[in-house]
Amino acid sequence: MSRKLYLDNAATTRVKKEVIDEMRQYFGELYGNPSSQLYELGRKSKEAIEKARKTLADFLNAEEKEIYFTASGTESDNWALKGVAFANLNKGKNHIITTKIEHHAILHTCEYLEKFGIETTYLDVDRHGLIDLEELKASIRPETMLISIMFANNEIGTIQPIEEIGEIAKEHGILFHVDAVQALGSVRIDVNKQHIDLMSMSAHKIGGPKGIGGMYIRKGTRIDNFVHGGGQERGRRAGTEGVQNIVGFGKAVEIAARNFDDHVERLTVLRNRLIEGIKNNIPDVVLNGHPTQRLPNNVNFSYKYVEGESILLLLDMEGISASSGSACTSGSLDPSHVLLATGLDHGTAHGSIRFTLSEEIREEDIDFTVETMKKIIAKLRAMSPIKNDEDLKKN
Amino acid sequence: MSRKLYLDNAATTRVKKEVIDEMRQYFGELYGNPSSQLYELGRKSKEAIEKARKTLADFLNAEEKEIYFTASGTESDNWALKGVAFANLNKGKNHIITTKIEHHAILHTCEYLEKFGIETTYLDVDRHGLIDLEELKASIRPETMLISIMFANNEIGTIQPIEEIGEIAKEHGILFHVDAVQALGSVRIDVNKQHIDLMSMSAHKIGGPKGIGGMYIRKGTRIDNFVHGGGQERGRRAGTEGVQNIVGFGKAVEIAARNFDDHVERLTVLRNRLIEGIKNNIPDVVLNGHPTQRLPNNVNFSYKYVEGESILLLLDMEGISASSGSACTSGSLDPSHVLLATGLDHGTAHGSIRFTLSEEIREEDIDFTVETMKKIIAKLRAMSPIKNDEDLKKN
Amino acid sequence: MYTEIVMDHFRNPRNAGSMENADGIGQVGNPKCGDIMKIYLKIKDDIIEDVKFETFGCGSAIASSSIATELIKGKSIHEAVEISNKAVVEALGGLPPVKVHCSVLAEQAVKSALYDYAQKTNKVIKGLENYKPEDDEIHCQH
Amino acid sequence: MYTEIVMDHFRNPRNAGSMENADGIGQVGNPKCGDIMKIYLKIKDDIIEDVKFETFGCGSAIASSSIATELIKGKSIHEAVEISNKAVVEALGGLPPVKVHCSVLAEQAVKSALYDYAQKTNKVIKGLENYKPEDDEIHCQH
Ligand SMILES: Cc1ncc(COP(=O)(O)O)c(C=O)c1O
Ligand SMILES: Cc1ncc(COP(=O)(O)O)c(C=O)c1O
Repeated sequence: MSRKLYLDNAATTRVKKEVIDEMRQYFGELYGNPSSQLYELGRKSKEAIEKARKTLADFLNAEEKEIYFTASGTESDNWALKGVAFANLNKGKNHIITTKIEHHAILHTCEYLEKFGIETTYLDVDRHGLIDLEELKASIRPETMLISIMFANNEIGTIQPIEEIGEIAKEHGILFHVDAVQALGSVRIDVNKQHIDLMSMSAHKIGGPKGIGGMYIRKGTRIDNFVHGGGQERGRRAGTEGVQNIVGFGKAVEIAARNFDDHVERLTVLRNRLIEGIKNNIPDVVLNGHPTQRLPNNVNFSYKYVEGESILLLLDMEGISASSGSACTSGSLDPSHVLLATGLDHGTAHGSIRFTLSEEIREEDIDFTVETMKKIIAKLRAMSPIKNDEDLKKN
Repeated sequence: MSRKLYLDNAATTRVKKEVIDEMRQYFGELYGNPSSQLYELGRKSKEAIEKARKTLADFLNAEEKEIYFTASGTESDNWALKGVAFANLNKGKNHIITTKIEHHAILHTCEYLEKFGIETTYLDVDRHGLIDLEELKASIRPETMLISIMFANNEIGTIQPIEEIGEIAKEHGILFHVDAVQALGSVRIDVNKQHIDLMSMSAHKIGGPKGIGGMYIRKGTRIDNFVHGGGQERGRRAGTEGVQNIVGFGKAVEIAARNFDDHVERLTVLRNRLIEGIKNNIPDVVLNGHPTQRLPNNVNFSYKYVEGESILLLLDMEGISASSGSACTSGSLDPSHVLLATGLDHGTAHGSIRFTLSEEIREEDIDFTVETMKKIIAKLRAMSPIKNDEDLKKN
Repeated sequence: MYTEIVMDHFRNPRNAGSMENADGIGQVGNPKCGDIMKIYLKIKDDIIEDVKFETFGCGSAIASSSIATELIKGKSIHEAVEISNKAVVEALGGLPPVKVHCSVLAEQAVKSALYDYAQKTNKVIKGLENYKPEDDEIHCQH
Repeated sequence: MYTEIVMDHFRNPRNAGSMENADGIGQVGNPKCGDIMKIYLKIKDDIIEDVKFETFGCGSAIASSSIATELIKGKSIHEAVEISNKAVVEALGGLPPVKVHCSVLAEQAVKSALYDYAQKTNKVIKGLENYKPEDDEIHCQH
């Protein structure tokens, strides 16, 4: 247990050194309020924000004035759904289409919106986590105002056919929101090519600081503000800006843009090595998510006859950090709603572990992980009363 | 222009060195997601958040579970108003009482809530910015669900009789929200003694980082969530926590608690010196706000016959940063709604400058500021076409 | 999150495994809930001479099973039936609130094994007269 | 926020002050809006020999007044009346969008002073035939 292996990069990532360096002065000398345009200290802060905004806009093929900063991917998701829903209040448009495998930031917001008369259709996904475009088309109603579908899933890594979905939304004149929190930096995003009207992002998933999110809003989109108050973000999102965090977000995106191809290639190789390693060394495992249309850093398996938390605890003892289900719900007793939506039975879903890699990981780390998992699963299975799929399916 | 004098501490403050030091490791080594409780890195982040929460709770005489972290004072204000309003939707309670001098985070939120059938009464204030308790009582209706009144005003520094207001709210069974963004650290706050049910705070006003806010919610208060999603903040405020920012907020409050009496005393002396200096050296000035019931660091004067932005620009050239009206609306052409509410005519309101002091300020800085203002006002008045109060009142 | 005792029992579970020719076997929980406990008892002269467990479940489920087997080993069946989930929690030095159900499961697994023994041997164990294994199924708290 | 030229004219305004026995005086704006400009003209043989301004207003209002006086000084009244707010903005190297109204005010202050001169001297200045000082009051953009 010499080296610590952090394999939970979908939960959050280490803040990159370059990012911290860039942020530093905005804690120290350059602490001005960006709303204070009449003295230099304020103007410097404002310039820093605008620089970050441009970095994001360029990366997404968007315009600067279409980029807004929020406090988290969660806030962006809330803004997209509530902002569009409330802008359409009492206008005969009260229907949202989303999927069963969205993040809770989407699902719980949709549930909440029921009290305002908003109805939501939750699309099914197949075994690999993909939605069915025909089902999407069939679920569109005259009242549909918004389609909200995640670019890539945080648990199983499945990447949806966003461009095709965007075309369907566009044809029907329906706004299209994409939760790209996990996709940013790992999948090519072009808001125009992909017909995206609204998009959520989060800095801490790509080596940026925690507590800062991003939102793309296509110009001309009818959407209410979510946080009301001062004139920040061109009057669209109030609250004194976390300047240092925005600077960090900008830097993280700059790095992501610079390293994009390399990053994807390197991680895909590691990911495939881990998938093969587990498949070949541990019996009775099920790969969750799509075999190829998946995030380059996501490996999610179910290990039959054992339970996930025990695996995680044993991994932790070996210095490996991973996750069962999504970070936000660990500590919950429910099996992941995503895994259940792909058709896993509860018992199998309970025994699922997600490894999400980063550029810090080397090939020998992958092999160590496989070896460790092999031992852990064997140990736990030896004391499991479940021995086969029949046992697993009881109840 | 050797030394820079930052006298805009109501807009934002320099992040204290101790605060930066405390935050550092949560960027670097301790980057875990606090929701990841099954490995140490995650638990460390969680512990750090809970430590900060306890610091805030102790300082306010609240319980830890009554403290929540948000992204800004603005978000807290939004949460309080929208959360209570939406929790009462279609329940016959649709009335809010607030004042004409609240921050835009309150005023614009109330305006927005009109579309949901919420009505707001905006209380007047007197020349010194104080509300009238009788007017408050008279404006209470059977439908009133919330009284939202700021502890201290950000522009003119006036401190309201919060305890008395709290008593009135309590007697009538109405929730009481206090925007304490400017009061925190400068006025004694005891949520129980002052009968406060909900309270907004912001770290960057007291030497903490930008982009992190606080919210007190008395246990048992019926309020909807504002940001929906994961289970953070005991399921009340979703979104991955800005751990480093929360840690910084906690530290800033710890320092504020430790230095409270000293801080208030030191700043009050400086404040009074600046007020006297301006009064005695510059003719035709009007002190805005209350002569004694005011924040220990706030000095706001109107300088007749001249306009505020020109003053600020000339101050900036002398190395002094100050503000005309509130930071959030500088850049706007409107005279401050707060100054107009105290009965100033538009022309005089246009010529108002707010100095807000910090502990970095020394007596000679105060004297330098007075001297500088004397020269600036004389220069601008020499080229002003307005020579007397009659000119000022035209139109 | 877990106490040192919980972690110790999780890391080095006592009496883990199955048992041939057990005198009583009890199983509670189900995979849907994410917890199954199976207890095997070897009983002689009403004394629990040996005990084994198999558990599918989280860390605290395994630790609860492990400590429960220690609590009853060498005890008479009359003493064993008195072991409550509280005793399990205490012996573990505490459990997080969301994990207390694991201790309940452990208590029930023991009772279920004792019941099985009582059924097979036609004995009456005080405290188990009205015990019905089905009642025992705690519902998933989902 | 402001160009160097704006800041220079704000810092060191040209032709600031009032004038005795002016041949034309124009004042536009009002304190409510936060901008008042007053222009004094000394005119001989239709040439603007001297000009002064007094301004209550923001930095760009002062700079606009200052540069406007420079633009018209030494020019004939017929040339001066052609000076548009665009010319003022250009001469200043640009103004932020929210401040463009200051340049409009400067144009109008000049026109108003020329109008005053025309009225007093019974002259007709091309471009001012239909000028009415009241029309000139731009409404506060609040
Ligand atoms: C009284 C008051 N309320 C709310 C706010 C908003 O807080 P924040 O800057 O954290 O958004 C401010 C600060 O601008 C304020 O002074
Ligand atoms: C797909 C997805 N959406 C939204 C979020 C929420 O973003 P944040 O952690 O910034 O609140 C996450 C991360 O937890 C995510 O993975």
